[in-house]
Formats: sequence, structure tokens, C-alpha cells
Amino acid sequence: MQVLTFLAYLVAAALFITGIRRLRTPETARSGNTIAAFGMIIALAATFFVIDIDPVLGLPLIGGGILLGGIIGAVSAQRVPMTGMPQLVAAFNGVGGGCIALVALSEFYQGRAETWVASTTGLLTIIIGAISFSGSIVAFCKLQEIAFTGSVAFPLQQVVNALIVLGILLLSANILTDGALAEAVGLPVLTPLLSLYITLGAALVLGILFVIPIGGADMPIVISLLNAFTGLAAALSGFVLENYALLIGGTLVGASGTILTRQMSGALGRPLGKIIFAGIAAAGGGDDEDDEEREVNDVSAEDIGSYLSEDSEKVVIVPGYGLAVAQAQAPLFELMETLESQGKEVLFGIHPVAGRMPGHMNVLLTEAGVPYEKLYDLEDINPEFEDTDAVIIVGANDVVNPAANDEEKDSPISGMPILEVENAERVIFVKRSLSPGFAGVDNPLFYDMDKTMMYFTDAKQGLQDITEAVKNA
Amino acid sequence: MQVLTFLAYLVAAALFITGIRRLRTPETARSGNTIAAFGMIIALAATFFVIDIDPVLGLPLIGGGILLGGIIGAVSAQRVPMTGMPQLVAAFNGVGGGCIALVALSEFYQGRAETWVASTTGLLTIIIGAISFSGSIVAFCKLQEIAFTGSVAFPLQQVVNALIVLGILLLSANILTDGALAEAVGLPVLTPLLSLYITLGAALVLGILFVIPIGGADMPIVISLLNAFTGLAAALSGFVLENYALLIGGTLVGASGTILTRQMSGALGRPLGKIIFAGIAAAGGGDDEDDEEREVNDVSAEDIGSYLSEDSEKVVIVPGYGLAVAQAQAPLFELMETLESQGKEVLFGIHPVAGRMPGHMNVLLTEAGVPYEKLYDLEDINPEFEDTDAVIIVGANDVVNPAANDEEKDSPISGMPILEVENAERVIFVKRSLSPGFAGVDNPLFYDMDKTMMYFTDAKQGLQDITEAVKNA
Amino acid sequence: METLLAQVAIFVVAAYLGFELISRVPNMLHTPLMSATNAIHGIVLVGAIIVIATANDAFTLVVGFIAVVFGAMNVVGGFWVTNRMLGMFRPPNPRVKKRKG
Amino acid sequence: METLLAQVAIFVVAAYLGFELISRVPNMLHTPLMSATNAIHGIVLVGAIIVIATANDAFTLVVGFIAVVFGAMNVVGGFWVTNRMLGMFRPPNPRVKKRKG
Ligand SMILES: NC(=O)c1ccc[n+]([C@@H]2O[C@H](COP(=O)([O-])OP(=O)(O)OC[C@H]3O[C@@H](n4cnc5c(N)ncnc54)[C@H](OP(=O)(O)O)[C@@H]3O)[C@@H](O)[C@H]2O)c1
Ligand SMILES: NC(=O)c1ccc[n+]([C@@H]2O[C@H](COP(=O)([O-])OP(=O)(O)OC[C@H]3O[C@@H](n4cnc5c(N)ncnc54)[C@H](OP(=O)(O)O)[C@@H]3O)[C@@H](O)[C@H]2O)c1
Repeated sequence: MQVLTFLAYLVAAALFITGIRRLRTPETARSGNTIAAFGMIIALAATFFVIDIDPVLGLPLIGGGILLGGIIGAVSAQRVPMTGMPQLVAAFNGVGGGCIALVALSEFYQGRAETWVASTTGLLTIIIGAISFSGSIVAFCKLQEIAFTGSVAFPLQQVVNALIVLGILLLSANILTDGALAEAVGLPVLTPLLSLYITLGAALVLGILFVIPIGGADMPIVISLLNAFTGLAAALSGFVLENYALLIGGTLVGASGTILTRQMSGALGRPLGKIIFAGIAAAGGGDDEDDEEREVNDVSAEDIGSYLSEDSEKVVIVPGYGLAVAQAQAPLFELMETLESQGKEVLFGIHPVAGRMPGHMNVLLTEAGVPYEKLYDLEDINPEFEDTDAVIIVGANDVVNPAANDEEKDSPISGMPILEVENAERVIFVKRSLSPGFAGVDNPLFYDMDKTMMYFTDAKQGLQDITEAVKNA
Repeated sequence: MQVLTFLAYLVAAALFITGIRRLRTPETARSGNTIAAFGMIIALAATFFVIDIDPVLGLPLIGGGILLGGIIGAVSAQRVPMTGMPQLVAAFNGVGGGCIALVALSEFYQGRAETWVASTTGLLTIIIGAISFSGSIVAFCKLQEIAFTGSVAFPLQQVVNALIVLGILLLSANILTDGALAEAVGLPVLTPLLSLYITLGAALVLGILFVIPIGGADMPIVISLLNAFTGLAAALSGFVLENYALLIGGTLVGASGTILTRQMSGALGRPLGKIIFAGIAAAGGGDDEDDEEREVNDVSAEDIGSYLSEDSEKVVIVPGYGLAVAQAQAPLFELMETLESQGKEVLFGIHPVAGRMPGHMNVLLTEAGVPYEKLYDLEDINPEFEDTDAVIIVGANDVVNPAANDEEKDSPISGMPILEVENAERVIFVKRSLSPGFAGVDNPLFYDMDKTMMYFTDAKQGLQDITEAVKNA
Repeated sequence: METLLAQVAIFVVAAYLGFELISRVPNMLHTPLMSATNAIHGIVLVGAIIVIATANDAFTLVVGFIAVVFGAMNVVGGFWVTNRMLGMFRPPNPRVKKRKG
Repeated sequence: METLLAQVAIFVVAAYLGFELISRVPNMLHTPLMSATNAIHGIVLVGAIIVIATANDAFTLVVGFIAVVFGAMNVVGGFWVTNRMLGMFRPPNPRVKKRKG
């Protein structure tokens, strides 16, 4: 029996691995997800075979819990608009972390964390799981714009954080010494179990304080980091429960979160530490308007329409954060179709951090109907610009800002790899104003009177107007 | 202490992994090998810390054995010509397999294989290790042309093999039942230990019989397969010895051998089973000369020299097995230099199974001095042929034979991906005769009077003459 | 103790495997990847079920119930939304992407 | 028993890892790859050393000695020849390979 469950869990882990392997190509990805879900079903089924469930109390609680949670999960997964993906992932990550913390908590409560290995890993699981839970919930609130929007700072934040960490360490020591520490300092009221609850609470607070000072646009990195945390916590609880599906699955998730976090901060050209701890500092900065009214080549939809229709053969579209905000995917798709019906070649250049989370822009555009083989990433699109007649940049700035390559200036985007749109014949910006993007760095391309056309408008309306103009040109 | 050794072995395994990771690019590969070797040193050092060695007998035996083996290994590694790589790898693989079998044997002899797990895996290790040992030694002899050259067949081979396998199975059952089987059938003389020795002997014979019918050109596949066997045996002994460096390292080697074997048989367009079991059948075939004296465009070195020098800008060189046989790498390098000094672009198209083992041609050419960025593999070179003026094919036939793409005929190379040299302006063959290559399939390109030039000569002399001719043209 | 060491070895090898696997997922699929791995850590639902099954007091039952609800949300929602996203990644017409690199 | 199961899990994960690692080695480096992995299975030399260290009869000592010699040949020779091969793979001048794919 023990061997059979072991094998079932091992098969589940193998299916997780196979599932992730298949995420390498869009063609196989969906079946990969199905395979991983199948692994989950095997793991759950195996569990039901090894436990004795009380049919009066246990069974309804488990069945009801799965049903309730499953329905909530499925309904939100079905209803969420694709632009709301970051907050949904944050929410699921949060409840996952919460689940892990609660499982570890009950191990302690039931006195099953007897060996030092079990108690240490269990404690670590509670702390990491709790941070992941409250941090993700804050991230969810920020992204859903329920609360804590922007960068929320308060005085002495770093000091408070340090004190909480210190407290957690002391309480943990007390728990692991079975209360001996508290007795030694004359606080016998601080039983191990009480210390555990306080630790749990402190970890929850720490998770909140960790995330609130970080701005909304950096949330994807935070979510990815918390995803890594939750994976690690799951792996740890795999140690305690001696469950290899948990151990292997959790480790894979931990690795995934770590890599994605690293890639994102790499694509942003900023080290991770700076992103997290600069939250507070950055909050002050914001828009320092140094307006000296420089001239730009302000054009109308008709100008763009006639240029596209008459003078261009190959068009590259670069969508950015503003496209997602304006929900302008459908008009963008229509523009593509219109251009193609006139025999133009249309490609899309997708920067790794365009949009609200990594790879998000791809999901948004495929949802609108753009075939994924038109979506080129950074390395593949850059050589294309040379023979491109027009680049249309919709609601993006940072990802095409040549200032990132300017070695003289030290800006927030210095060193970030960008889409080299300046190599194209013509550059067309569709955005509402001259205001810079998230990083707050002005774009010299705006002021290139010969190359650049600036079309100031909301992305959705603007794209519709351009499409009309192309048709009529 | 136990934890420390464990950690040392785990670090060794991690270094093996890191080492293999770095074999991805020529730039990092050498350091990867060094890292893996460093892991080996750590594993060995850790071993010396956990054992009590008898300073009178044990220490000199161990030290002497390592010194002796190390010197033999180092000297042969230093002396071997690069063309002799296949036999060297076969030899090292063989001694590795032998080492594994002997270690498992002594486990039995000392009565340490007590649990059923230990005895089953131990037995399996002995059998696989022994097959790997004797099979590799036969492969070595074939390649070094000491004995068994060509395909050695004898009547009823398959029957004999089957009988040996059956015998091994029965003896194994006797060993695992601690002699009960022999007693039951009235053969109490067949003690478990005696059965073990007979099994060992039978496995050695099986290894020999397995390899002798396979022809020399298929040896690389056999070596790769035996490499996978040895890796598997090492992993199994990791189970018995509870040593994670062995377990993980052995598994990696097993996976490596499996993949390389699969890739090779894929590149040959033949399933693995056919290669192994067709050995006997193929032995009969050989050269069935169906000479009908077709005309070819027989040219001299001077003709080739003037064409290369005057009419070509881009030259692709395709080296094959015959180049290695003729040891003509240095003259080839000289030809490349001469052509480049005249301003031509020279590339090399390396088929995956060109040469005597996978990737071997790359080693041979880099040894001769060709920079590795000129070595293009199948997918990269095929698009280049279109604007190539001349392809020089030196001692190769199968890898450029368009008959592989002929769907009507069922030849030994049907379905094998080839270098599409027929797309080039001109094709120049440098070989000794019209005889086909290893697969024995005639090449229609030979008879293309317009496109092809045939230069019948030994590769070494021929290349030198062409170089002269190019210089003088 | 020996099992613990073996588990540590599994952790290390699985971490290497994870890095290899993830680093081969293209940027285009990073959002689905994030939500799929997110669903995978919901495997802790297994632990939550065991908590209820072995509970012998009301507190543990309540904790276990919340954990089961959380875990089920994570698993079901995660795989569901990933499936929904990846459903969009079907090429409308079977064209092959050609690039000049 | 539990350790055995954990070992099986290690074996499975390591096999997956092996496939990922090896499938990323380019054809150009397959000969060095073969000889390097060949050297790695020489790790069984560790087992051979233990055989001699725990031997208490002549037979085992002889078997152990042969095993040590074999293992040392495998390890030293394997890494040595791989190093020699890879030493040739240095670009004579720092050019970057450009291809049109
Ligand atoms: N994707 C990720 O994973 C991720 C993670 C962390 C951080 N980030 C950051 O996000 C930024 C992404 O760069 P990006 O170039 O895509 O965006 P960006 O540089 O932030 O620029 C967005 C632009 O969209 C315009 N915009 C906003 N609403 C619009 C609307 N309704 N219609 C038209 N335009 C609108 C804004 O200009 P107007 O106000 O003038 O219209 C703004 O310039 C990067 O700085 C990156 O570091 C991304
Ligand atoms: N590399 C591997 O891993 C591997 C493994 C297993 C099997 N194989 C097999 O090996 C074959 C390799 O194909 P290939 O095209 O490289 O070789 P091939 O088709 O076997 O042809 C070799 C040619 O070299 C010529 N040759 C021999 N000695 C020569 C000399 N001294 N000077 C000039 N030419 C000489 C021979 O023709 P002449 O007699 O007319 O001179 C022969 O046609 C494939 O069939 C493959 O299946 C390779």
C-alpha cells in the first residue's frame, strides 16, 4: 500500500514535469497544462486511498471544502478578463500560501512536529506561507485598485520591518527550544503554542509591510517572487509530510518563480534588491516636470493613414502598457487586418516586460485574435526594423526608449534592453500626451521631427480612427 | 560525519550536473570538464574520510591501484590520435563496466547483499556491468583492428544468445532464492556463489556475442549503448551503496548514452533494433557489384583548381569517413587557408554521423586548426548550399546521397536526413573509386555529368594536389 | 535521518531540473507558465485533506477546512485559467512561422 | 524501505534532468560529451576503494585491486582525454559566428 501511494505521488510529480516541458511551444502548451492537472488528480485520488475519513464529519468537510473552493476558483478563473490576470494569479498564489501555512500550523497544534527537522521546517513553512499569503493579498488589492494603490510609505518602515524579523527569530527560538527560552528570561506565559500564533501574526504583518511600499507597476515582480516563496514552502512541507509530489512539485515552482523574477529584473535592467527596497525612495520622485516646451511632429489620424497606406510595405506594431489600460486590443487587431488586406506585412514586437506581467501582452493579443506566429520577441524583432517602413508604438514608452542605451546618463532604465525602433524608416507614437512611462524617463525619439509622428489620443479611439483613415486613404 | 560525507557526495553530483551544463558551448565546455573532474576529486576525498584503511595492506593496494590505473589512463589519453577516439572511449567504458561488476561481485562475496533489494540490484549490476565490459572490449578490438573485424557471424547465433539469457535468468532465480531452486531440482552443488560466478561468465560471453556480429561502422552506436548500460549499472550500485554521487552521476550517464544512441539511429534513419539485429543479416550482403559502366565526369586536380580559383566565391567542404581514414585533415586545412587567402568564403558542412562517432569530425577538424565557428551542422548548412559555387566532398558518400530522399526505393539510408549538396552550383567528389560508402547505396550524383566532378584519388594526396593547383591557377 | 538526506538530494536535483525546464519556456508563454506553476503548488491540498482526516478537535477541523477551501481554489482556479489562456494560443490557420533570425 | 523509495524518486528526477541537460549539447560536442560522461561513471571507483577498505580475505583484496585499477583508468583517462579534445575547441581569433539560419 505504502509503495502504491508512493508510486502514485511519483507519477504525479512526473506528470508535473512533463506538463512544464510541454509549455515550451504554444502548440503543446495546452496539453501540458492538462497533463499537469491530471497529475494533480492522481495525487488527490491516492490521498483518499491512504486516509481514514470520518464519514460523518470529515467527509462532508473535505467534500464541501473542495466543492466550495473549486467553485470559487473556477468561477473567478472563467470570469476574469485577460487584463486582470496579474491580480488573479496573485490571489491564487495567496490562498496557496495560506493553505500551506495552515497545514503546517495544524501539524504543530496536533503535536506531530516532533523531531527537530519537522519542527524547523514546519516553522519555516508557516512563516514563508504566511508572508506569501498576506503579501499576495496586498498585491491583489493594489492591482484590483481596492486599497494600497501606489506606493504606500510610512516613517521608519525599515526599522519596523527589522524589529518584526527580530521578533520572529526570537519567538522561533522559543518554539524550537520548547519554551525554554521564555522561561529563561522569566516569561513562562509565552508557551510554544502562543509563540507560534504570535509568529504567524507577525509573519502576516511582515508580508503586508513588505509589499505596500512597492508601486503597482512593479507588482509582477513581487507576485513572481511570492510565487517562488509559495513553491519553496510547498517543497518544505513535502519534507515534513514525506510526500514526493509536494517536494518535487514545490521545488519546480520555486525554481520557476526564481527564474521569472530574475528574468524580469534583468529585462528591466535593475537588480532585484533595488526594486524591492527602492519602493520607498521611488515613492517621493514621481514626475519632475522640467517642461521647456520642445517641438514635436504632431499629426492626425489621416496623416498616419495615408502614410501607412501609401508609403509603407512592412509595418511593425509595438504595444505597451497603455494598450492594456485602454483595452485597445480589438481595434489593434482590426488595424492589422485592414493593413494586411492592403497587402502589407504586419508584425508585432513584444518586449518581455511590455504589459502588466511577463508574457502578458502575448496573451492579450492572441485573445484579440492575432496569430501567435506574428508575435516576435526582443531578439527576433530587432533585426527586422532595418527594412521596416513604419513602427506603430501604442501606449508604450520605456520599452522603446533609446535613452536606455545612453551610457552617459544614469536613468532608471539604463542598461535595459529595448526594441530598437529608431532603426525603422518612420516611428509613430499613439499615446495621450508627452508624459513618459512608468520609469519617468523622457524619450528623445518624441522630438525627432523627421522620423517621428506623434498622435496624441486614447489608444482605443486612436486606433479606430487610424483604421478608418487607412481604409479611406 | 555521515552528514558531511553525504554533503560531499551531493556537491560532487551537483558539480557533475554543472559540468555537463557547460558542455553546451565550445567556449565553456573545457571548464565544464574541469568542474566535473573536480567533483570527482571531492567524492574521492570524502571516501577516504569515512573508511578505515589498513595501512599495511589496504593503503598500498588502493594507492598503487589508483596510481597504476591513473597512469595507464593518462598515458593512453595523452597518446591516442584523435582518429582513435572511438576505441579509447570504448576501452574506458569497458573498464568502467568491469569495475562496477567487480564491486557488486565483492558485495555478494562478503555477504553484504542481504535484503532482497540489495541482492536484486547487485545481481543486475553484475550482469549489466559484465556485458558492458566484454562488449566494449570487443568493440575496442574491432575498431583497433586487432580482432573480430567486420561482421563476425556463426550459425544459430540468435538461438545461442537466447539460451544464454535463459541460463542467466535461471541462475539469477537460484541466487535470489538462496539456492532453493537448485535444491528443488536436485542440483545442490549449484550453490548461490557458484551460480553467481557462472552468471558472471555467461554475461561476459553474452556481451561478446552481442557485439561481434555488428559491423565496424556501427560501432559508435554500440559504444553509446554500452555507455548507457554502464551508467545504468553505476546508478544501480548507487542504490546498493546508498551513495548519491553514484546514483545521480550514473543516472546522468545513462540518460546521456540513451539520448546519443537515439539521436544517432535517428540521424542514420534506421531504428536501433534494426541496427543491432540486422548485423547478422547485413554480414551476407556486402558489395553487390552491378556494374553497368556508367559514364562520369572524371577530372584532374588542375581542373578543380582552376574552377575553384576562377569561378567560385563560396565553397563548402563536406568531410566524411574517408577523410578520417586517409588522415587528410591537415591537407584539408591547408586547402581552406589557400582558398581564404584568395578571398573565398569557406564553410564546412558536418553531418551528425560523418566520421567514426557522433561529433567526431568536429574534433578532427578543430584539431587540424579549423576554427569551430566555420563548422556548420545539418540544419545550418543546408540553406547555405543555394548560393554556394562549389561543394568539395572528401571521402563521404552516404551523408550526401540524394537517394535517401527517394521515396520510391527502400534503401538502408531511406529517410536519413542528408546534406543537400545537389543545390549547389557544382559538386566535387574526392574519393578513390565509384564504390559506395558504408550503406552500400549508389549515389546518382556521381553520374550527373553537368554538375559533378569526380576526382579519383586518395584523400590526403588528392587534397594536397588540389591545393597546389589552386595556388598555381 | 537517511530519508531526510535522500529528500535533500531530491530537492537539489529537482531544483536543477526546474531551472532547466523553466529556462526553456519562451517569453510568450510566461504568463501561462506562472499561472500553471501557481496551480501546481496547490498540491498542498493533499496536506490539507490529511489534516481534516487526522483531526480530533474542532480547532483543527476549522483550520483544515479553511486550508481545503484555499487549496481547492488554488488548484482548480489555477489550472482552469491557464487552460483558458492557452486555448487562445491556437493558430487560426496552420501557417508556419518563418523568421530570418 | 523509505530510503529506497526516496532513491527511486531521485533516480526518476535525475533521469529527467539528464535528458534535459544532454539534449542541449550540440552535435559538435557529442564526442567530448561521450567521453566526459564516460569519465563520470568512473565515480564507481569510490565503491572499489570501499571494497578494499572493508576486505578481509585475499580474494576480495584481489577483486578490489583490479576494480580500483579499472576505475582509476576510467576516471583519469576519461577526464584527461576530454580535456585534450576540448583544448582544441578554442577559437584562434575572437570572431563571432554569424549565420543566416
Ligand atoms: N510587464 C512586466 O512584467 C513589468 C513588470 C514590472 C515593471 N514593468 C514596467 O512597465 C513598463 C512597461 O513599459 P511600456 O513601454 O509598456 O509602458 P510605459 O513605458 O510605462 O508607457 C506606457 C505609456 O502608455 C501610455 N498610456 C497610458 N494609458 C494610455 C491610453 N489609455 N491610451 C494611450 N496611451 C496610454 C502612457 O502615456 P500617456 O500618459 O502619454 O498616454 C505611457 O507613456 C516598463 O517600465 C517596465 O519596467 C513591467
Ligand atoms: N559517425 C557515426 O556516428 C556513425 C555511426 C554509425 C554508422 N555510421 C555510418 O557511417 C557512414 C558515414 O557516411 P560518410 O558519408 O561519412 O561515409 P561513407 O558513406 O561510408 O563513405 C565513405 C567514403 O570514403 C571513401 N574513402 C575511403 N577511404 C578513402 C581514402 N583513403 N581517400 C579518399 N576516400 C576514401 C570511400 O570511397 P572510395 O572507396 O571510393 O574511396 C567511401 O565512399 C554513414 O553511412 C553512417 O550511417 C556513422
